[in-house]
Amino acid sequence: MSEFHDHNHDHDENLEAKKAARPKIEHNNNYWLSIDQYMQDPEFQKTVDAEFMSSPLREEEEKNPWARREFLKLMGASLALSTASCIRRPVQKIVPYNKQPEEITFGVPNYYTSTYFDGQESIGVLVKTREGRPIKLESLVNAPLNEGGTNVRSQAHVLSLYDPDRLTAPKKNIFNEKRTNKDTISITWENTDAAIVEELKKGGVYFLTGNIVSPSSQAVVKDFAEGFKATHVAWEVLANEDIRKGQLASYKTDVLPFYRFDKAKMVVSIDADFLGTWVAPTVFTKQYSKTRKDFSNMSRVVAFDSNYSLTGANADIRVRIKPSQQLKVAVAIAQELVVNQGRSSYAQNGEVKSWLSSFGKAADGLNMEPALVKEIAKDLWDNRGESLIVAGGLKAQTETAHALHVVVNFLNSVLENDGKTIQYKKSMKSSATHSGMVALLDAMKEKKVKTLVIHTVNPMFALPAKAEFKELLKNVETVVYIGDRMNETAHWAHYVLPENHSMETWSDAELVSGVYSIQQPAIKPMYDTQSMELTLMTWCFQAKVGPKRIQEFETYYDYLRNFWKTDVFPKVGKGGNFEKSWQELLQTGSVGDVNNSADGARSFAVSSMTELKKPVDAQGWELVLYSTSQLGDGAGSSANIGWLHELPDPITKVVWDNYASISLAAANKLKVKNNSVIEITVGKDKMELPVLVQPGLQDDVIAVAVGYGRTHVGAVGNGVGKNTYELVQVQNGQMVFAGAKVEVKATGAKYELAQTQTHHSMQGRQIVVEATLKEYQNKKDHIIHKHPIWSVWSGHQYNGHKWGMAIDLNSCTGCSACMTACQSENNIAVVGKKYVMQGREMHWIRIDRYYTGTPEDASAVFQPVMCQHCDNAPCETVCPVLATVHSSEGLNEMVYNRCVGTRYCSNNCPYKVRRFNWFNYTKKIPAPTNMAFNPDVTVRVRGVMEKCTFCVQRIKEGKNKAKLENRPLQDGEIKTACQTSCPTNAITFGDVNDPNSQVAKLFKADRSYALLEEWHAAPAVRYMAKIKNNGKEQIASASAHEGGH
Amino acid sequence: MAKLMPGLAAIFTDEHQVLEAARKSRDLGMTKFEAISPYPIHGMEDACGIKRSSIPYVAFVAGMTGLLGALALVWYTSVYDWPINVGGKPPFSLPAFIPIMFELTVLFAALSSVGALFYHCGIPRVDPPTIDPDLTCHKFAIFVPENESGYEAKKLETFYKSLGAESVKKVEAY
Amino acid sequence: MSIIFKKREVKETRGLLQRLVSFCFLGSIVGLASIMMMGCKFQPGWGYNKGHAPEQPIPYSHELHVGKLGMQCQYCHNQVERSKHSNVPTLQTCMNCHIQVKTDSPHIQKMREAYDAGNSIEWTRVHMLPDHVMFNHSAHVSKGVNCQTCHGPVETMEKVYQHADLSMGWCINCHRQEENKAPLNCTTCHH
Amino acid sequence: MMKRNQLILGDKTLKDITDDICQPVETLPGKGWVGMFLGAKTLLLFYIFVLGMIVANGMGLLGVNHPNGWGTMIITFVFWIGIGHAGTLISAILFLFRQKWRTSVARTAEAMTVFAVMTAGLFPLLHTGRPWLDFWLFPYPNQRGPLWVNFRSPLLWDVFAVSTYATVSMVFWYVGLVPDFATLKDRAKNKIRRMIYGILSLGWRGTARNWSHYEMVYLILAGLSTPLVLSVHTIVSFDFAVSNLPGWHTTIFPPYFVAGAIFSGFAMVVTLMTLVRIGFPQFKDYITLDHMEVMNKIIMTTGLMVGYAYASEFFVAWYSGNPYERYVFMNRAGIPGTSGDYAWSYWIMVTCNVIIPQIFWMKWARRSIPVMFIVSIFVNIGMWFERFVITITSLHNDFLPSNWGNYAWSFWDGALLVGSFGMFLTLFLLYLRVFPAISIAEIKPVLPVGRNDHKGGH
Repeated sequence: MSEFHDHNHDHDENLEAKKAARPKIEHNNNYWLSIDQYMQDPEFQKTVDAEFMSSPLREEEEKNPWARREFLKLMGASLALSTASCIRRPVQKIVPYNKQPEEITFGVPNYYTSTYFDGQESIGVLVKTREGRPIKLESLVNAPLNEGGTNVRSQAHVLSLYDPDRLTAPKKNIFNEKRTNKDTISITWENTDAAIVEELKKGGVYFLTGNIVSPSSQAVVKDFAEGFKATHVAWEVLANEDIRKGQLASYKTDVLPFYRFDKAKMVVSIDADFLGTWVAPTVFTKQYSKTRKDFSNMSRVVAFDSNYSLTGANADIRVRIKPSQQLKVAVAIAQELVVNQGRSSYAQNGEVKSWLSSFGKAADGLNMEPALVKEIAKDLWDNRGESLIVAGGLKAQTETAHALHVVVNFLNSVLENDGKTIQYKKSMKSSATHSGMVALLDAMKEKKVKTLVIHTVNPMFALPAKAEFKELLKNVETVVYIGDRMNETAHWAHYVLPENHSMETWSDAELVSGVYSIQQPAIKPMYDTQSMELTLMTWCFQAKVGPKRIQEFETYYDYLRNFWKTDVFPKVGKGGNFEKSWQELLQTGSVGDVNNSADGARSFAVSSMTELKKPVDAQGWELVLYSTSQLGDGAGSSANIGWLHELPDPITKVVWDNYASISLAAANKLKVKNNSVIEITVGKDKMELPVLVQPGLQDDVIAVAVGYGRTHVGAVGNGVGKNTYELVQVQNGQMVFAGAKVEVKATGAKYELAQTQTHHSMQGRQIVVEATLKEYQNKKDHIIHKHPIWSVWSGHQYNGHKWGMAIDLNSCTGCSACMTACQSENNIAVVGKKYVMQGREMHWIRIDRYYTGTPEDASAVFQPVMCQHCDNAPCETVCPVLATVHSSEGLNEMVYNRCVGTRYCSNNCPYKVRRFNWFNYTKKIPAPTNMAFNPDVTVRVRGVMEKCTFCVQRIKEGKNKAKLENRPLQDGEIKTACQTSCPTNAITFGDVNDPNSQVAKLFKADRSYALLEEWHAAPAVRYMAKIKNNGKEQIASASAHEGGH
Repeated sequence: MAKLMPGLAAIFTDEHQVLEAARKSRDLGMTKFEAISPYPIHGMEDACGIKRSSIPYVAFVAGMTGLLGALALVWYTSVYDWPINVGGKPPFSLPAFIPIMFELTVLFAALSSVGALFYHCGIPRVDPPTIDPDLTCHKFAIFVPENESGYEAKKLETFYKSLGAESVKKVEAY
Repeated sequence: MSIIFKKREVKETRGLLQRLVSFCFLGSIVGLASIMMMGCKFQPGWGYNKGHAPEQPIPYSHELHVGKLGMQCQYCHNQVERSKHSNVPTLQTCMNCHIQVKTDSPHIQKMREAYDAGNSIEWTRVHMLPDHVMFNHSAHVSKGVNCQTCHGPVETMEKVYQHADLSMGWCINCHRQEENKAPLNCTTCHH
Repeated sequence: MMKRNQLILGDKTLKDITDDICQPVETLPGKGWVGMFLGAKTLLLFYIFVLGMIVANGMGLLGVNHPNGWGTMIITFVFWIGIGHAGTLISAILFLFRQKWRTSVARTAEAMTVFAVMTAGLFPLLHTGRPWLDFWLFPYPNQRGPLWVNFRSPLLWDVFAVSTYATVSMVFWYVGLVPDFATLKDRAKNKIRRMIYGILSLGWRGTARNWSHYEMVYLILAGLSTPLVLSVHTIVSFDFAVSNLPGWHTTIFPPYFVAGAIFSGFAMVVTLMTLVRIGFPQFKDYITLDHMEVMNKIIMTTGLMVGYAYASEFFVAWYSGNPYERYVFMNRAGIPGTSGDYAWSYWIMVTCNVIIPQIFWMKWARRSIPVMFIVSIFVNIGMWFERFVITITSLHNDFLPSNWGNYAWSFWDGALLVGSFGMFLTLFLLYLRVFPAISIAEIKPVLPVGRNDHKGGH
């Protein structure tokens, strides 16, 4: 197929004899002769000593602890050599193209519209490529749903393309009859396809995939299933199947509705982290931010939170609950609305009222004042039709999950939200189900499965051991794994076929039914890989089965274009000239309108609620498994990306590990503190986890993140954290992730967690200014404590541009997408857990999260802090070698090649935003990963200070572009990397000298203030106070500015 | 330091004797004689009629050049040649330059005074003539060169012997 | 110098030794100072190799093409107005003429074989700026700075040599002139 | 008139003085000296290895991190520079005050200054991230425009101050040595020793004219060194005072650092003098218990001054009403309500610097060698912790609580500190054998002081 093949072998019977005779060939794959050699396999060793857990930079290589290069540096050789000896001028070659490809201009980036899909959410993005290789995912402003917003994992997606642990060629695992000894050899595509088609023809084919939102690949899968009589099972850990079952029971429509948070004035979330990890967090964050900016009709969010989620942190009112109380909360609100206040038509329905009152006084079980329930009910009713109650996600997958969804649907019908803020006609695409996986397990048990083809999902890791997937796999004759790495499941598959990375292949996505977006490749496939769809098409072609369209097309690109010609464009009303519509699609990236979903209110089947039986109250510790925004379900490809492991968790600021979060009271009861290890037992599964004391948790809740503890993902992700999927309970065919009974025991051991922020209170200082809506409306800018500022000298004049940035703390949800975007744009190093523990992380922007209020129900505020580019910069005054000076445009410039490394500038910076290269971090970057570097930004060497430069390479690019087209620079033409990645447009960058620029207006807003204003560093970054719409007169934690002077 | 001259040296063992001898020699009108001692004797300058050393003036001039030199260096680099906006401070921020000017003043003054000392004492000399190895330990001496006015070896020998000189000897060059 | 070498008339072997010691002491100071000065003047390999004219795989003569035939610089270096890098032309550009012109010369045949085989010619780089400098051709060209200012009289060069020493001081002197209205901020070239 | 006790005990003639002082230089060293020298030399080699590793691998080996950008290297730099200042004080300031007792201690104290400055001078160069580019700290003409240096930065003042201080104190020390080298040259037995000391003595002849110029230059150098020593440690304190960190940005720092420097300097002089007296018994007559007693009195007074500075810092922090300053000092003393991570180091500092020296109120303590030796060791420990407290407590908890973080101790920090003593002691022990430990030319005029025949000077 392609010229990347290396030493392939014809596979025949007397393999053992052949193998003995074979000369020892150095394969670039991991080639073990026996099981104990397998034990010494370097990759397995790494899982044991958790090398990356210590640091990517090993002080001494094993072979020669005294590296020769280091010794040369010790003798100060560079000065001596550079002077005395004659210098042989290093020769550099320039190799131009043979024929000039017309779209490539050196130094000028090309942008391609595309879609990023992570198994649950798909968002429109713009892939920035330089010299034919993608280096960054930019925001696509006209994307239908996320409108330019991106999230943490999409920004880090570019690094997974250059992951050195990706498979480079198809592999064949050879097992003995006990399925133990392994022998992995490379094999050509022709041989693989031939062998597999043989197997497929025998029938009993099952095709296990993840959630597929791409209509064209769905069509390929359907054709393949039709051809080989295969049963297609879609399974994801974050399957949202509970919502669909609730909708089916209540409204007879099996659909995952598209929630419209931009139309909701009052939102109640019962353990649904819609700003962090639930269904489509980036899209919901964009919608949520629209309702927060206009203070005349500002939305209010009430969150009932069992773990401390991002939604809970940003909610106006946060109530801490246990997972078993989720149903009780929904019923309490329903009782208040229907029974006490007699609202809506269901008030007359005796059956409903009797079922509701059978719960007794539901509200007093929760630890919140009854007045709050009344207030919530009143707000909901006042905003009926413009309110929304949501529940779901891993945290809501308890035994009573179905009952919870039915009651929530009931409430949304009572409040006439259905059809207004809940759009069920143009709904989300979600085909993955847990029940499908359970059915597959039963089929494997009854040996009905002869050939199992698995695509990208990772049941060996993501299914608990009690599901015995490994043992059942023995009953399957041939297992084919299609994925991008030799992960846990691929290790037990016969054939492992490498799949194109999503940036190397064509595809598309149906964001919401009727709205489609395209996924364009940005690079030629780097290794000997092909897309999953092409593999299926080749099999159908070789076996001559399946409908005509799957056999006739040479590549998946042709199939896709044909599919869009026949199925997609007609549906969207662009049936006319296909080529024109296709070019338009490639330009804009999507077709179809999300808003014209004419869906009226559906009738709620009261019976679905009344036949639910009342759950028994739960006592004692309860487990909460939740997914994080950095890793998602962890089975996806993001577990080997250094940027994501090193990204501090938005709430706990812990990096590189998962941990058991418990409340302060619980910690005192168990007599444990941070970093001490506890042993939790759920049913028969035992696990030891380090403790993290988390304010704002219910006293008997233990919250643990899933997605960690990977063993075969690659050098970065192996051995990071513990695999908490082992704790998932299977009860009558249903996976229970939260609410399970737990016994907890302190073990007295210690396990150090690395946190980038260890102090969480503002100590009464004016750092994040917070005020309630009422307080702001009548006191306007007096909520900010102003200081008299004067200077002895008139100061430098900035008559050209003067760059400034305004950050709206009210819109910022603390999701940290800007941190990963900055890391991708500015080639920032990943240092590893050991060095983060020593306080040496390198992010140029950090999100400071402070807790206010009491440890029991603490509320959190977020503040992104980057270099403030002060006019009276304390760092510039003290640099002895003029390595950091102030530009004529108000930028604090950091000149890496001039810096000697005295670090005085970092000491003198009151904001502590400067980062130092303690070691030569970039020296250890493996081969392909350095392709992710941005060529416009210098890669820093050891001993040099670095900090946010306001993306000076983008400022220069923008100014040069305007100069080339000799026109003045428009406002908003230059956007920093963090500004483009922010899903809530919280960051605004621009020229403060231009009065009608957006940032100049925001600087003069009454909410705007500068951090540490009294030090008169005159920063060029101003923040805007956070407004909480919780109906109170005064902010609860009135952190009176202590000792105001 | 004048050219080396032969002459006559009287060795004394006590500080007061040599002080007395020097005073008497000056009374005789001699000016070119030298009083050699292992340590500076209090009152020897006016005994030998040596006027106050001129080194302080050298030090002062050098100090001033140091001060102005530092000011010039700082002004040329920070204000004239390439003024850069550092920390919002004015190009000529005098308070920040004062330490540099003070340091260079002291440096120039100190080094120039030592230079002047070397010049006045004619050191570094390669292998100077020594009259008696004990002169740098516990003995004192008065050396009278030949070109002293009224130099008369015999008379001087008796003169110094009368003042308690331990010995008087001919020196071919000092 | 008389102060330092107060020689005695009487010949002394020992004096010679002491003078030797002080001479080598002085010599080492002068040597170190010169090394320091050379150090900054003679940085390893970058910027200061004024007059550097390496051997090229094909002896292309700018004098012939630009001087005699009057070809425009931008004909070959066509991306210099659009991008920060000025590109060395692709073989295709050479082949525009040399598909017929002077096809007998061995160099042209060598180029023709490379062109047909789909390979390229490995030119040796003449102007090398250190990695920490980000020079932008399009910014200068659009400002009206002509190529000869930095690259020297290329139209008279039989073999391309580096005309100016391309040191930071050399660039700063241009940027510093009032009439050029060029930015003098550090991040103009170092970011 | 109060009877002066004799500065030199045991009726000595001028010859005896010269013999006593030149005895260590002219004889082979004893076992004690050789033992200490070998110990110091191995420590020095270990020190060179440590510095090599740090330069080769990067500053990450040490405990410095974010936010504590400075750590052991800067603390030990200020510690050694502080110790150096006592030498200049004794030889310059006490010379201006006409304190006769200083002559027996001046030369060794001045040597301590030179070696302490050499030990300290290494740190500002090696604490940088790229030490091989340190020559950029000097304003030399270059081909980059020319790109000069930032004269507003205290680190640059440091470069000028420390190099001037090193030069002037070496010159001052060498000028004092020139007559003694002439003495050693004249007493030299073999040819090589004669030639070396001959060169070193630059041909000094000791005529009255020479002595008059000599005394004038000695006076000028003393006059210049006095403001110089005060300015150098002021500039070293500017490294902290000029920044705007809470706890650093106070005007008390210059006098506070100078008092601290004299305090730790005298403690080191007492430590070294007790060892020298034991090592070379004949020096007991010159460095008498009266000398030690006077120095102990100075230690106690400067200790109280430093104690006063600690107290005043607390008052100023409270009085300023600045929340950041208040927090830093409450946190420094470990008052509940603050993290108090480094309160232990603060209380070590206060006990060693303020409480332990109070024992010198008792006369017997001031005159007992073992007591003063132990107290001087404690004082220097306390002074190292003082710089530690100043540097780390202000850095680790400053303005924004989100980036508070502790110092990340590592093996290399301790190795560095211990190693620097190796360098200092090796140099000092070599000095004792090569140069006369007491200034012969200065001690002789002081011989008659306090003798009963009243012929001596006032």
